[in-house]
Amino acid sequence: MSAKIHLDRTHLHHLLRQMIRIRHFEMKCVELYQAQKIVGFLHLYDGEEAVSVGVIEALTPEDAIVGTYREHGQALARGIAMDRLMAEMMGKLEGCCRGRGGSMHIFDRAKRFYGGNAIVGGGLPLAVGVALADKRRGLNAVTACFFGDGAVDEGEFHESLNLASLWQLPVLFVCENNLYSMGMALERAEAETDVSRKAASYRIPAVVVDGMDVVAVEAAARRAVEQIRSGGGPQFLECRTYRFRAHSMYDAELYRTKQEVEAWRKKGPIARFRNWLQESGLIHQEEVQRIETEVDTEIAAAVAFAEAGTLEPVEELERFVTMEGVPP
Amino acid sequence: MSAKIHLDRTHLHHLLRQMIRIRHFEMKCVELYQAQKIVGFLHLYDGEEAVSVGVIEALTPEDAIVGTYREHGQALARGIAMDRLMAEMMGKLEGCCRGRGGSMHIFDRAKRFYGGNAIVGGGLPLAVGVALADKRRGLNAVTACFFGDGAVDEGEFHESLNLASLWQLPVLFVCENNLYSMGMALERAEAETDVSRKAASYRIPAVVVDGMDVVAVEAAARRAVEQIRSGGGPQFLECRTYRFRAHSMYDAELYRTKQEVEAWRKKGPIARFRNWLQESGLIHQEEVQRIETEVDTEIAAAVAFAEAGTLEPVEELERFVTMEGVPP
Amino acid sequence: MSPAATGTITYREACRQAIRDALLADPQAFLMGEDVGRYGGCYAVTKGLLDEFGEDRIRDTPLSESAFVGAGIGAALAGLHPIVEIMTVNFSLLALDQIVNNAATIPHMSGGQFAVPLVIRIATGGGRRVAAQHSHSLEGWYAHIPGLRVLAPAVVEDARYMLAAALADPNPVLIFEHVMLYNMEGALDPSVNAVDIARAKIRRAGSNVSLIAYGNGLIKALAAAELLSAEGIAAEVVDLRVLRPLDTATILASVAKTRRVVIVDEGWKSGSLSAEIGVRIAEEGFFDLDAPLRRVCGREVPMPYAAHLEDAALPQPADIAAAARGLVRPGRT
Amino acid sequence: MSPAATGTITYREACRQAIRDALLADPQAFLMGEDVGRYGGCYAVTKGLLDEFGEDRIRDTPLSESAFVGAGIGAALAGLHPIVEIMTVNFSLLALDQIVNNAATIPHMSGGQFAVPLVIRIATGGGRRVAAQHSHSLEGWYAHIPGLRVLAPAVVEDARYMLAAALADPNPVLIFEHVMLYNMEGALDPSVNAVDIARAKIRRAGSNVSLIAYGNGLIKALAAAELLSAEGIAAEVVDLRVLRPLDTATILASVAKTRRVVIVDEGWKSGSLSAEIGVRIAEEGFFDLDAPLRRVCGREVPMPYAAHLEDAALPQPADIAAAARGLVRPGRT
Ligand SMILES: Cc1ncc(C[n+]2csc(CCOP(=O)(O)OP(=O)(O)O)c2C)c(N)n1
Ligand SMILES: Cc1ncc(C[n+]2csc(CCOP(=O)(O)OP(=O)(O)O)c2C)c(N)n1
Ligand SMILES: [Mg+2]
Ligand SMILES: [Mg+2]
Repeated sequence: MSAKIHLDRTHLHHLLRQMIRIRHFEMKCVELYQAQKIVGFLHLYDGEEAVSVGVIEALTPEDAIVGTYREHGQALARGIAMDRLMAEMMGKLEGCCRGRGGSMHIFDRAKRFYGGNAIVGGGLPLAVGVALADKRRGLNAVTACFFGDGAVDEGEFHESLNLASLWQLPVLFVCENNLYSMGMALERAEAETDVSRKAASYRIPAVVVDGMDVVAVEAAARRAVEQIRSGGGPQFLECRTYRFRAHSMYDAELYRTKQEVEAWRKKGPIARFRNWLQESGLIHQEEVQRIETEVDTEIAAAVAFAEAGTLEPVEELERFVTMEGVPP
Repeated sequence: MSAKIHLDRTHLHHLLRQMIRIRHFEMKCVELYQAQKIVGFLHLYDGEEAVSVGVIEALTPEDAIVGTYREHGQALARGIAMDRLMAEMMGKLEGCCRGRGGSMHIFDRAKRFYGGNAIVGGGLPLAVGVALADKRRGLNAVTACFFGDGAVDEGEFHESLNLASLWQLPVLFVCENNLYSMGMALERAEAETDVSRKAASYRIPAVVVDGMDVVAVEAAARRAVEQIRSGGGPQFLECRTYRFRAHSMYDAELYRTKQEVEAWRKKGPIARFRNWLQESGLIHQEEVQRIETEVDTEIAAAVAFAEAGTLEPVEELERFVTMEGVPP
Repeated sequence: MSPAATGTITYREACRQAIRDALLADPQAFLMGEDVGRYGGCYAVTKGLLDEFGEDRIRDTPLSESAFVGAGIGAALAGLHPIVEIMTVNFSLLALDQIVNNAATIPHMSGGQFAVPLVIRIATGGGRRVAAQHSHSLEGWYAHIPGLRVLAPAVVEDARYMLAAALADPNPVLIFEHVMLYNMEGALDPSVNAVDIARAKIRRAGSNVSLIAYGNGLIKALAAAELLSAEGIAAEVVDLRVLRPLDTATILASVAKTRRVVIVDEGWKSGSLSAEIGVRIAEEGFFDLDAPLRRVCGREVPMPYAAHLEDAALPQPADIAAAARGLVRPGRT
Repeated sequence: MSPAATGTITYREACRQAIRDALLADPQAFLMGEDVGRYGGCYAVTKGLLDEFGEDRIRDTPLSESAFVGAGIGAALAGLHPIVEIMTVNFSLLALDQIVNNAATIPHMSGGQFAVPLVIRIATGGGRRVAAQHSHSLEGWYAHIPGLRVLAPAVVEDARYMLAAALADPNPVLIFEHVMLYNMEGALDPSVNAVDIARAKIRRAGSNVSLIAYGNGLIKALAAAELLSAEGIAAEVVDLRVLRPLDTATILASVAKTRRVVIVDEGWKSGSLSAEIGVRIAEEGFFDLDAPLRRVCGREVPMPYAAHLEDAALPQPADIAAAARGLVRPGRT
């Protein structure tokens, strides 16, 4: 696969559609949360869509993904069926994890999607292990490991980057740097705020990319993936982005100003990309509307599927606490 | 205090004496280990004496120290009484920790010596906390935190350096880089083998010094301590050294060659310093002998003290599991 | 949540006042943890404290549980009185090395040279639909560690006053605040301004069966006692309050009186604190029992997200009442 | 140590052969941990394996417990069969987040999509004079976690054959090897080439009292049984072998037979595995007991260095015998 992006209309429309799918899906989730059909923690990806869409475009189905607890975007970009995702969010048996995982713990074996991890930094060692397995088994697969700027504070970040580099494992470390970990601004959490520089401590090549520009993210991810596939060991991609909404549904956002949020919203990845496409004549207004309509139809179907879903029988509560075999 | 070293004879003789005290003390420990009077793990500092002697010379009694499990050198350089140290090694009540700590867990409150920590990397967060307390209480004290190259692998290293730098705490991080963590050579453990470079990830100024040269270590430590005292936040000092003996008394040393050890031995800190002193006319052979005799007398007294020591009554086993008050 | 009714206070507010008081009373005390400052605390417990006390005493930390808990230990060794907050008990695993290998060992290992006057507050427990990495009850684990004192405030009075006693203790004290209790309201007796942190407490007297519980389990046990009372069964409800060291005397006295016991623990049954309580009764109160003891505990599963499954995974008042009923009226279970 | 006498094998060698066999039999298996390769294993268990299998299958790791245990979990998720070694149980605390929050939850939380066919070997226990950060017995903690299987080989046969069964299990299995046993010699029955990892085992039959133990505690219980036998007391010794899930049936059957029980656990008494065993007997074997159960456990102290204190902190055969004697002949204690 080439690191060059196909800037043809189909591909560009696909990128836009993917971002809109994520955005609209989550707007629906907010409604369902307010209706108490989705409960617990709900972390929105609003503003960060370009990151997972761009990165995951660079992957093949054989590649693996380790996500965060803010992973709706990662999951949808990966092609996890929206209806099963929605059913999961609503705690239904038809959900991808039988309703046991919810928003923070999406898993999909067929898509090589290894969660949905809600311990900040906890996914990084897993990604190292998945990549180790793939390498040992002779697959030329890449593991994309997503994490936030907050995960950089954790010791597991340090240990995992070292291990991946030492063993030259095919991991693409993707930092979704949205400048905050909950209410903690990056400059209050890190002595060195240039996250990408930390990769140097582990001799991992690092690139910083505008995480609000889906094309730039995809291009950078493709280059990194190509490097990894050619046996160059891990790569580090810092995507500078911003979370437009609260950290979760409980957050009073005392730690940042409305103006700051507004200023970032102006750089929003969807509006910006759509405008650029329109201005460049690469999409027409009606095509945008068609995409939106199709996405909304998909979402409505997903909600209907989830609403019609059933609850896992309580008798099955203990099923899979221990497994009877390794799933094929 | 000035960062300039007083290169007067008294001081130089003192440095030599300190190193000889450590070396001879440990040789006696080996004997006692063979006689099964010292048991458990015994990690010798043989070859690394210049590091703690040089660094600790740069400290005042108000400063604090957090040591490792290879801390006989750190403890003796700090001025912990040799007899109480020896009694501790022999598990006697008269030991600095009532015989409960042994070789790996030397503590001395009066000397601000906060252990003796046998979890690799586990001392670093403590050092950050001690420094935080000192800063908050307005003491202009420095906490010297010793750790090995192996500790650099641990997540706690990363978290602690970040915290110390973020909060601009008065910590002197001292890496005793002896190129191995047990049998693991640095280049097999770290993707980036230049340990001092890692400090850059935390914006901590770092200096590499020849850990076999006591004067160089002292000079570097004095400069770092001066920086810290003037409010410059933490400093990182990497001392390149080598462990002449096995990791502990159980080690078959399968991981390195005799030649490698021999080559390093030639650079040994004591012989080298003594030769230099002699060649420069800064010490006479008889003075060296006097020092050695005095040291051996001190050691003999320490052994006698320890041998004459008693065992903590078993009835006191549970004393201090919880404390009744904070010691004054 | 609604403002507290007159004369009552929420558990959250009680926790907040306790911290505020501590900081006012003791210049060596400070609070440190993730999002305790600007954010206002992930459960809004520490809201407003940053403005009042400043960044030096309300210290937001990076996501570095091991380092900031270890730093709390170091600061305590060097004379401060840190209050460290760990957001959720599952994350405390990242700091466990520091707690077990350092905080709990140094006083003894140093031969009594050093004390660790540290308080760690940890939010614990299930019920909030936040699934398998945010919902467990691991306080029983901590109660296994010599050198620690472990507290579980279940009523607003304890939430309000346990902290001061914990800070006065020269040993590391862990306070487990149950996430389901923060919104709970309760009355504060104006004549009380301190609580002990050594003893369990009878929260409801009864003669037919003892229900032994702590944390949110206590609230459920009290609800069960209410159910039982309607059936003419008088349950005595014992609030453990202190999980280490256990107040065995109060437990045994209640059991000697009622001769039947149900132990409630939201933790996974096998190896939970309920086991230690049960075995102590078996060891020391063996001849006092008229029936085998019963435990009502968390089901042994990672906490599921779906509400009906989470409810099924946790002990509920009806389960507790059923177990008690089975002991008191074995025929009618 | 002396070479094994004819027909016998050391526990260390049994562990080594087990690993070697596993690597020969299963190309997906590999060993990873600190100093397992060049150094030869900190307890010399893995000596020679690097030469035989190469660096890819005998993988020395940096001192990064959380990352390499987590990497083991990831590798298991992706189809390998890792054997991860943690040098000492105290260090396992650094990896506990990965074990509890990931390995134990993912199969259930993912709705059964993923298995974690991982084995973690951990050296545990006291007795080597290595003090408070290297000597504890925390296997009881792990036995609390749903999703894990926890094994404690106490005889060479189990050391030799448990690993293969553990690797065949699709779940994370923890094997606790007691540091005091590595030098122990024992005979291997040539007709045996596999063991089950589900059941406890009677190691010595008796009728007067049951001694229930595991790990090095088993060896001490057997020594106690020997002492008791000289006094005419026939102790039955039950080797738990599997700490999770507990084989309650075997325990209860023994207790029903002897009607008296002493539980031996080197861990700190409060909240140790002995509590769970005791309470199960109290719950399910209540009417089978003629006397209160007794526990002989580790004293609740950080392990001291001094030999006489360490000996006092650990249960000894004489203590076990005394407890048993007190039950069988209460008059004569
Ligand atoms: C180990 C751990 N500590 C704390 C938390 C609580 N927490 C959940 S999300 C979060 C912020 C993480 O920030 P970041 O990694 O930047 O990701 P973002 O939320 O910005 O996407 C925190 C502190 C947690 N889940 N895990
Ligand atoms: C967390 C932890 N992991 C492993 C060990 C076992 N161990 C003891 S010393 C040591 C090597 C440490 O190397 P280094 O930090 O370089 O110090 P050195 O021994 O070379 O002075 C190891 C692996 C330990 N004590 N703690
Ligand atoms: Mg962030
Ligand atoms: Mg080293």
